Amino acid sequence: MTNPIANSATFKTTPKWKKAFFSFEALLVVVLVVEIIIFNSTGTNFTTRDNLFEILRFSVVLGLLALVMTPVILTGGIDLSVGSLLGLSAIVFGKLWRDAGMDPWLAAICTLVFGAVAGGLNAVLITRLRLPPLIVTLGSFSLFRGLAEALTRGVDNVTGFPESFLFLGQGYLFGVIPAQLPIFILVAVGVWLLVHQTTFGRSFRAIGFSPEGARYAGIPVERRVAFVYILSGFMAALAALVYVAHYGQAKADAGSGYELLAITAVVLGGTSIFGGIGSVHGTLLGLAVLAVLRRGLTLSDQPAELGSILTGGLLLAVLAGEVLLKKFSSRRARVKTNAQVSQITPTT
Amino acid sequence: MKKYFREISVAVALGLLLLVLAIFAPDFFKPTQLLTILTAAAPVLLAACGVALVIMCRQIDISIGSQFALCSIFAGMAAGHGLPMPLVMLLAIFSGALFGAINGAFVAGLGLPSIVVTLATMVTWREALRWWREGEFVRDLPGSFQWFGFSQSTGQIVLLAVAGVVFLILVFALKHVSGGRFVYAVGSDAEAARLAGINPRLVTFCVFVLMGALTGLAALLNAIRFPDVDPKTGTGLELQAIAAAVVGGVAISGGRGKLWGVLAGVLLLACIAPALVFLRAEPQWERAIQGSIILLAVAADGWRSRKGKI
Amino acid sequence: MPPLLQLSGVTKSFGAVRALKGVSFSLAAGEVHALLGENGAGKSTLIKVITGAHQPDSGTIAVDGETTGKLTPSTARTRGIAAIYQQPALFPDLTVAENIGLGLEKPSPFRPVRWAERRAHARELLQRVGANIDPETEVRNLSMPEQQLVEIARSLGAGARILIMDEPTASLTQKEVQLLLKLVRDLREQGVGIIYISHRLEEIFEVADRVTVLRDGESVGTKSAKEIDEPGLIRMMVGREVSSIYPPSESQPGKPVLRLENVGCSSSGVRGVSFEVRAGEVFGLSGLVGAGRTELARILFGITPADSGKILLKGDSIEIHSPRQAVESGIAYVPEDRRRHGVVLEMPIASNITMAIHPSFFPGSWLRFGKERELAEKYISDLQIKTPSSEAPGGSLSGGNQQKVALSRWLATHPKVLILDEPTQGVDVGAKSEIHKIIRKLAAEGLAVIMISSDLPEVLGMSDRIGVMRGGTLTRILDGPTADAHSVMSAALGQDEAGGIAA
Amino acid sequence: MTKLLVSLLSLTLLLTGCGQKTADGGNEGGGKQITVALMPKSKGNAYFIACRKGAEEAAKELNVKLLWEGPTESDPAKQNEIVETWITRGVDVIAVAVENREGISSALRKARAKGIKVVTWDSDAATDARDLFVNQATPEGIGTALMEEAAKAMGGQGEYAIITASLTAANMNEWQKHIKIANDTRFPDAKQVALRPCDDMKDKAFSEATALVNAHPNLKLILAICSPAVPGAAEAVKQAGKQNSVKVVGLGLPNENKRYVKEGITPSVILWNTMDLGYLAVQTATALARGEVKAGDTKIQAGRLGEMEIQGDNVLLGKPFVFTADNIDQFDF
Repeated sequence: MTNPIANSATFKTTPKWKKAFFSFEALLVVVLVVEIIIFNSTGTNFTTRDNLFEILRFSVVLGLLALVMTPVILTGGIDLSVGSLLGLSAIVFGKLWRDAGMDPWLAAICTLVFGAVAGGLNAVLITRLRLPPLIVTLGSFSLFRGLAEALTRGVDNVTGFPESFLFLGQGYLFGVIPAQLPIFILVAVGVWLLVHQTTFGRSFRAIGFSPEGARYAGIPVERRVAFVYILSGFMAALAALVYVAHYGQAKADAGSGYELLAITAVVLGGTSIFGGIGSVHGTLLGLAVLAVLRRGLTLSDQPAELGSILTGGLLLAVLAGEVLLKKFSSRRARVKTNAQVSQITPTT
Repeated sequence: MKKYFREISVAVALGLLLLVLAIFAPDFFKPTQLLTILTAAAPVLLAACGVALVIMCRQIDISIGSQFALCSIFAGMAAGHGLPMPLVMLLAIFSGALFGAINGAFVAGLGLPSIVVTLATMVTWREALRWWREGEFVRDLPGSFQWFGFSQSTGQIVLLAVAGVVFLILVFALKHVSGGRFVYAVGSDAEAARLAGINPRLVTFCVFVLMGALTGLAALLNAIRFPDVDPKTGTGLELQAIAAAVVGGVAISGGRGKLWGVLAGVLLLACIAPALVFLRAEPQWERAIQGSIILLAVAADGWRSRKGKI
Repeated sequence: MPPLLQLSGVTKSFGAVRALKGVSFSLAAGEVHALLGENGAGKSTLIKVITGAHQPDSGTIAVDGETTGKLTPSTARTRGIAAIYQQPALFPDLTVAENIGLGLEKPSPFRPVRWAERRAHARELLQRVGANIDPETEVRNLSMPEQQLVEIARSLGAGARILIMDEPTASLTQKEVQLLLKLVRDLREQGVGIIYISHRLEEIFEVADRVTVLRDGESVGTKSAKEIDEPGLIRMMVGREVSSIYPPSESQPGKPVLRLENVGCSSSGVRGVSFEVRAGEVFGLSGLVGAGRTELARILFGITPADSGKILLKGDSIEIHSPRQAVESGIAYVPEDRRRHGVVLEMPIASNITMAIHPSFFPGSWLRFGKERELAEKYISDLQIKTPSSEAPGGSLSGGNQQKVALSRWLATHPKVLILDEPTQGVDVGAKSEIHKIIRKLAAEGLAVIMISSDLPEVLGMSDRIGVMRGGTLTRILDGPTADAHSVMSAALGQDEAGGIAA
Repeated sequence: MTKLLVSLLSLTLLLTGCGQKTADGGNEGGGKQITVALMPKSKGNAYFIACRKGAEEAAKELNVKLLWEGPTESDPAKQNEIVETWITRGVDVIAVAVENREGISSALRKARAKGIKVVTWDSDAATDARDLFVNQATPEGIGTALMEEAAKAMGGQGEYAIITASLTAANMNEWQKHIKIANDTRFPDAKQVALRPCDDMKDKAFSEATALVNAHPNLKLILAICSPAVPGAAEAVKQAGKQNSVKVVGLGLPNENKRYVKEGITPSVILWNTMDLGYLAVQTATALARGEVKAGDTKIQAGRLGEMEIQGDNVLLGKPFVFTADNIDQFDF
């Protein structure tokens, strides 16, 4: 048990730069720099402009999911269904375009609406029936993927999309900037603003820290939580469009396992799985650490398994390091003060 | 009756499925078919019991599929090196317990959220295994490996007996040994448990170790059904086990649930895939059906607890 | 012979709050030692120190003259210390029999569980406390008083030599109280030392041998129950004459702002409440714990919406289905449980203050940090909130300052009606009188204030009128200046004027 | 940082145990060493492990640097990403076993535009996205061969069921199409009664096969078209006691199936000599990078395989190989 009086004193005297220096984000920047230095020496053509853009290009689909996972986890929830919904949305889009004969852009809009509705299913179960998000989205994880397989009988692969649509995922603006990058930047800025600059983001944190406290402050908790899951569904659909445009095909297995990668990026980015604490720029850094690691290893001719092993190890090391640091200093301890003095913080 | 509402409703669902099969596909009840389903479900049952304990303790473990695969490979390699089967079994259980202890140390020792910890260990173990084995089967095992060296029918019965005895011991221990009750106590209210002199962290740690040991045993029981070991085994087991526990009425909020319900949940989910074969249904509906069953089960829970509150 | 229990110079701090400042206390075998003090005086903390739930910062604890080392809940239990808390420490998912069993049996993991024995034992213990509860019931299905009875039964079963009862009778019926007091006397006969905490002074005079009064974390004194009377005790508790410490009412009540007609909500057990509150008035709401005061506030704030009756605001009938609607209608509620509901501890003060005014203060949902800081600093200086910065997290403040933050949040909404639920609970004396001044000032500015308080002197000192609730409904409205402790308590207990009850 | 590298290295050693798994031999030998990047459909698959052995053999003979990387599970998106990474890295030739034509062709075209030679092997991409295709067998060839072997085992008539890896696996869907065509045109008396996925796991294949033999009493054959499914299904038949009425035929590796082939449950296992496939892929890729072969040639000199035929832009390995009880002991992979 740390002494909160001392903490508030630290709070008073710690200058801003010092806080920033010792922040979690700073730790990630260090990890990132270390990665870059290592891969610069071990990898071929690692520090080149093209490589930078390629890393970004391949981070977009996962990045979209990670970005929207941030507010979800901030509210103390989780969405395991995004990867499956990506697959289902890809199929819906492909079917609308090919089988229903829609214009690809109209089909895209319908797919986005579909994604939001599917997210709404999670939202309804979570807010109306007060079910734990972990379980609800575990169920919809199976359901969405199952529906995608059922719709295509698993076999059907929609391809042959028009060039204008494929440009979204394969083209380069001015010959160098990947076409999906502006979308990603737009969404990143949008989510960043949402989380850090609006009352919505404020509400998400308040709900994450204390749903009851938020309710007693007149925050419409159910509506905010529902919004997050609907947004998550919408974003999964957007990610599906980019995915389809990038790979030129819509198939039921699109996006398998992406939910875990997205959660990893978010948690690695310093967002507390219990909710309340976290930032979008942290998520972007976490994403960058993952993406650089993956690509750096391939450029160093190392197998992908090593990347996954290191990712898992890094995740544990970063979290454990944080806890251990907390025991010695008092980062975040000042935040959780006497309220829970006698309580063991419940997990899960 | 009301107390066992959930367990009974799952059992009724299972009964209905079996009834439909009895009418439309009586072949389902051939001994070879039933024995295969049961022997395939027995390891899942053990893993699901472990997961149920973890969930009752208000934690979660999604790394069991990876643990399962590693334990299978260890067991296979040990047998391949000529270790006697009892030692192989001990090794599988011990290595599982070790994996569980690693999870437990992070969760109970450092207080990290179990979902993140086990997510990390899931990925790490699975990928390490893939890197190591590159998908290669463990082959050329001695004859004493498959079915412990018994004939097939004896082996199946031995397997079921081992799983059944362990299951019954767990059921008994959870109900009639104080340590079992501690699991419920910690999951129900960790602070009240502390006041009652129980060490919640220690209980949580032990539950993870037990979970690992059960996974190790499950892996062995699964492996001995075959003459060689596939390193891909256990993929997706975590979801199967969690789904079975949840469908069987183990509350994700901790403190509640019965292993009999888990048994019903495991059997229900285990029967779906073969039932689809027997009912000549299209295979692509399988996942959608499983997802719907899980959602239905939790929605029913939500509905009931909501009605109960008012 | 050494005393059964001896505490010397025990101190304990939580954050900026020093809950215990060197308390010494002794308990003899076969003695009922009453522990008194206002809310927040440090009684609960002291108990938790004795039961090992909290570790003291300094000081010693001795049992039978032998100094204990670090007490943990289990070592405390082996030394025969048992406690019944205000909030029962029970397992909601387990049965009554099991709750009792887990509390009594040794916490060793490899011991057979004898269910029949557990049940029989539980049944017997429940009978001893006169509770008609099936040991097979899950605790989550029990009412609060039933849960307390289970806890009492459990402590009895533990064969405790030192039994601590923290407001055990707060929500019991008169009959249950009598049964309990009889139990207390029986236990005393058997040589058990009992630390008895209650706000009901008549109980204390009925059972206690000695009385120790705590105030602001310090022991004011220990007296034999025979040598002190009620007014004397109250003086010890509040430390001054009751009437002198409250700022006088300055406002003239104006027009009615809020009017309730037969308001009820079946799920929270409130029924048929009618009263009105006028602008500039402090309407005190008194009653025992569980009388439905907080529940009423939760109805007015839309957390458990009313399902019968009418609520009128300035003459217009309004519907309140959510806190949001309440805020929009101009009703503000400073909740009782400050740490869970009043302030989000992890968030900065500024964010806490603007939390209820998101739509109006941040048009278009855009946060404006400068404007927010200005507002926060205004309230920090207006309400004299002691904090290094408006960015300090709410949890870093002391209880009184947290309460001021909670109050600021609601003042920022410019409400017409302000409901304060136990506004000074767990607040130190200085901050308490500051809060009282703020309440007065708000009323003088024309706000209609509903103040729920279990602190009788506070209700008497602050209220223009006092509504008394009992059993989920408003039973009587008294005129503030003429009401006294006696009349309020009688109404709260549902006794007639001759009832001889005082606070 | 050195610490990190060291710990990384030790972790590597720890995890690989004694087995040394690095992809190449010496670094930058004399002069310019050619870098060949070879990608399987998925790394965990025994089929491709055998390919890798052949590829490493060829790389050693030719003194080229061999990169071996692929998705851990069949995933066209991951394949695409790896190709793009290799483009950035800069390799001389990329050889891909294509999981999905549409998913990868754009990346391969990009590679060619950057001057990297592209070979496809095992299965093909769009024809303009690669220079040569090392064709061990066309989907049609596989489908037909499978159906022929199946028909042979069934005596040309009766019910059979297919076990596939997953309903979404593109190549298997392609084979199924050709199985169906061969079935309809050449063996009209054979009837496919079920299709089940096994998630590329032997355990699941076993359970599925058990259900199949019990649910379809007239079933005469299980056609297992992913490698773990062949031994899984054979074991199921054996445990169900149906050795005499149900046979298993499929695409698999000799080692995994030896015991069942000998026991007569599996009359034949079909496969190319996968080691030769990997070997030929690297030979072709190297020849292409060294300019020893170009489109329009009709022959290629392929090391120990001797002279191989090129048809159009397809390098032909030959017909699928059929392992039977007579020859299976001669192979070890």
